Amino acid sequence: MTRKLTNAQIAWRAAQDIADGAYVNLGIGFPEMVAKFQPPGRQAVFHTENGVLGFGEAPPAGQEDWDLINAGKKAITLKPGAAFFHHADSFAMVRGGHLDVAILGAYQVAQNGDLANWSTGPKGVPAVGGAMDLVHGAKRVAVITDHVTKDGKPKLLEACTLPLTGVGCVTRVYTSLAVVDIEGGRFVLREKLPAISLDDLQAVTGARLHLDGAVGDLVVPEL
Amino acid sequence: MTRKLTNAQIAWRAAQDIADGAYVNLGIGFPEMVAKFQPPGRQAVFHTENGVLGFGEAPPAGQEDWDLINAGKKAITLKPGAAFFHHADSFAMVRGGHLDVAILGAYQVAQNGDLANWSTGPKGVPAVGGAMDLVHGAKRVAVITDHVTKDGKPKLLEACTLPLTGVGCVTRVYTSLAVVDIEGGRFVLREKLPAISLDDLQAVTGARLHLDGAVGDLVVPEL
Amino acid sequence: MDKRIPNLAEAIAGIPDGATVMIGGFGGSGAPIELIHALIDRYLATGSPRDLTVINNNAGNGHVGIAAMIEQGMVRKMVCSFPRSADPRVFTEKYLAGEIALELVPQGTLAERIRAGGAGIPAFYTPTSYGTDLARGKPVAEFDGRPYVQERWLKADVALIKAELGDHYGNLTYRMAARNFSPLMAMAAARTIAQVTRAVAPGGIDPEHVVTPGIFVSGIVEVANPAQEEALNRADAAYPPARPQEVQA
Amino acid sequence: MDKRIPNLAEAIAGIPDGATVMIGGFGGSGAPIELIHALIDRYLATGSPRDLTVINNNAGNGHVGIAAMIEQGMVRKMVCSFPRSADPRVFTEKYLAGEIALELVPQGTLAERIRAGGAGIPAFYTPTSYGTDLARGKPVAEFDGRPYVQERWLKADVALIKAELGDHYGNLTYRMAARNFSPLMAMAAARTIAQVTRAVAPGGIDPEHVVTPGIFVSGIVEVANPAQEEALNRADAAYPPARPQEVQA
Repeated sequence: MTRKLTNAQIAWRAAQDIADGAYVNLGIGFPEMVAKFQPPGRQAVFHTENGVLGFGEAPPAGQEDWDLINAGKKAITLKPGAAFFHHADSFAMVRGGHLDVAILGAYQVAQNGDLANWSTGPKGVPAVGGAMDLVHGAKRVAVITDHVTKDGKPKLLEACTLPLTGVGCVTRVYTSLAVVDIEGGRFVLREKLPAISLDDLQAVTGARLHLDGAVGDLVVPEL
Repeated sequence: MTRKLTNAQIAWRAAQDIADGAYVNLGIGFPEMVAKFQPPGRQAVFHTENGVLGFGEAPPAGQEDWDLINAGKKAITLKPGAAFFHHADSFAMVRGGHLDVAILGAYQVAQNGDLANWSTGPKGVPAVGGAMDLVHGAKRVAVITDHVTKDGKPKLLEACTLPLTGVGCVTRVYTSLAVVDIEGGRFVLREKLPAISLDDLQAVTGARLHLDGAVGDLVVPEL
Repeated sequence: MDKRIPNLAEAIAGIPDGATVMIGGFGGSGAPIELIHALIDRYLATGSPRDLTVINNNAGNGHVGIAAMIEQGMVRKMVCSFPRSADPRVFTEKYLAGEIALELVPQGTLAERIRAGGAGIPAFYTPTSYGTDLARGKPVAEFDGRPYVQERWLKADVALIKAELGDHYGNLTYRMAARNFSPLMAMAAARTIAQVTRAVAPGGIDPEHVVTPGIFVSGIVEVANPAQEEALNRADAAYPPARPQEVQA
Repeated sequence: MDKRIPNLAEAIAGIPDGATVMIGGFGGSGAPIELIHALIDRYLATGSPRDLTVINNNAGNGHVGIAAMIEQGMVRKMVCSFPRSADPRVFTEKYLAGEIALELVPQGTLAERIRAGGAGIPAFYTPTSYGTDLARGKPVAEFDGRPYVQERWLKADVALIKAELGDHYGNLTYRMAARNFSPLMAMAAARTIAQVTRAVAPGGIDPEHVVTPGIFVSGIVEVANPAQEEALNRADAAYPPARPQEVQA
């Protein structure tokens, strides 16, 4: 398989689509990385489900205040203009459609926008957190993910086989190989790495990639 | 008809049943008078629907702050330990069952606890305010009222004829002649003015008054 | 990001004919008088916006604020719990003449429906109004043996509210009982404009004391010495004030 | 009225076997460690309370707080959104062994169900979980062409929460993100006990800054220097701490 983007590069690409002043929720783990790559001159306001709006990066080691954490339970800092609120108000922001964008990880995404990102099946202890709320609240739900699973299987599918997080909720997927929109129940290819051919990209994608005008080059800096 | 209690005396009698530390909502108008007659050594915490807990009496004339008002839009003052909150939190207190008692006025009360106190019929401009919320929220809903209407008709009835505020919600009625509980769909007479006979009281009551043990004397100070 | 709007005219620009407008306040406390009067100015100058649906606990008092909007003929429908006041003449006359519609909602249901609109809850159940005329036509369901009425969310195109402090991000605090419906309306409107008594830089409000986080606010406009509706009415004010030449004519 | 309780043992007395207990906190922030450990002390001394249903976002971390309650065998069922943590061993082992039940609830639905319990709303509709395994068996309804899941309120016999300031009337403030579920749980429990870092006289909290009004609080107990669950876990703490003689034996 061809060279692919690193997680940081995928996060960078997703960050380019976030407008100045946007209210943004980043999923736990890999998506948190998106905050680092805001384009110069743009400043999003980050929301975390546990009740903080307007937080900044992690404090230096040793200076953590464990009453000031994000949904991933990592220590954070505040920016001027931050606010605290309780969980019902926090999820009113989420579920009431007040977030401009939520960027989440994925196990699988289907061409109709279905997302599976909370459970890999019936074994082990299930845990869902705020994922099912975020997918039905934010004005735009985007996914960042490797294009394929660790063992090379497609993550972009005709239909999810894993338990769903939400139905028809994802509108854009940033992968290690491409940027794909979900429109009218179809994957529409918007950008791909210049080095990969359409056929090779289709071969590692579990559903038909449609074209709608020119496919852009997915060009990102070294990170 | 016999001598009857003044409004102040009815309010005084109702105030005697309010425990120290109780959370209390008093309806607009006549019920507001109850606050003046708390027995010595007892201090209730008064709630007003528009978002204040722990308010006190009216300020001296000329010292009103019109951002600090009660549900009747009268100027109030704060006691130490007061709190402000928005309307949804205020009605969470009401509808979530957190108030110990609500004391309301009435046009009519039925023996099954139905209350009519918001509308005298289809003419004019209807207005309901928080009455329909209060009757379904407080742990105890009591009514204070003259025993009869201005033209001498009974207000305690087998069934209300005016539009209802709530169904089966009132448990005690303090009138100008008697204290009547509502139990098992019946009026149970608890106290009456010593000067009125049972027959005379029954004659101005629109439903059967039941007895359950001795009837106390309704004795109140001159006010 | 800076949500400050330089003046009242700009703050209320763009509210279209037929809009649903939530207006904060309970009686005079929290009434955004200056925003309302700016809207009236625009209507008098341009004939727009008209046919408004206004959501407020009351239906105006005297001849200022919402009463003045109604008097000028800008309002098609009121959604409120208590359309009475010390001087409810303006609404009462139009209502009895069939010139304005009224949706009467119990006060707590009104608050909760607005919150539901802001929180993404299309419907909820409440015991309030069960068995009364105000529940007519609404679905009823039983939970744990008790009957409840189903109520729907309320949303608006615009909310006009009055706050105390507001920072550039739109974080707000309120003054005493003037808080009332405003934090809920801020959540439930597509666009929320707050007149604030003092605009402060980000950091000027302690994050612990923010009542309405900026995510719910589209713009703030500073009105340093806001009028109090109650005080205006006690002074028999009217809006727009009668002009000398009109009085003579 | 004075809601102060002199000590932790008295604060948690009277919680019966089989009770449903809401416990504030999101991870370590806001976890009322001292109240929980006092409850464990009582259980170890008396065998009660047991068979508890515990409602918390998580299912404990390490060997302190809720994890220690589970480890001691006091908990029959957890209601939570994310029963995972840095060290979820205690819950995980009991869960996989079938010794503890789990009701998994999406985080926002959990928060809203608790608020509904406090606000007298027996049921509401949300798009969250529609079409997923977690909506199985729940009523579905369509509003304005979109499908929603019906969720029921959550209530509790007792809420144990951690606050910052508390006055004699039970008015509370919180510290930063430690606020999380506590204001909601305070509303939804028949009895709410708050450990507060500082008890103040009435008037010691600005009425504008009260987050939980005292009507939702039954008692406060001052714990001046509360432990932070995260810090305890980073120090490999356990509760009860191993006693010297046990270590030797």
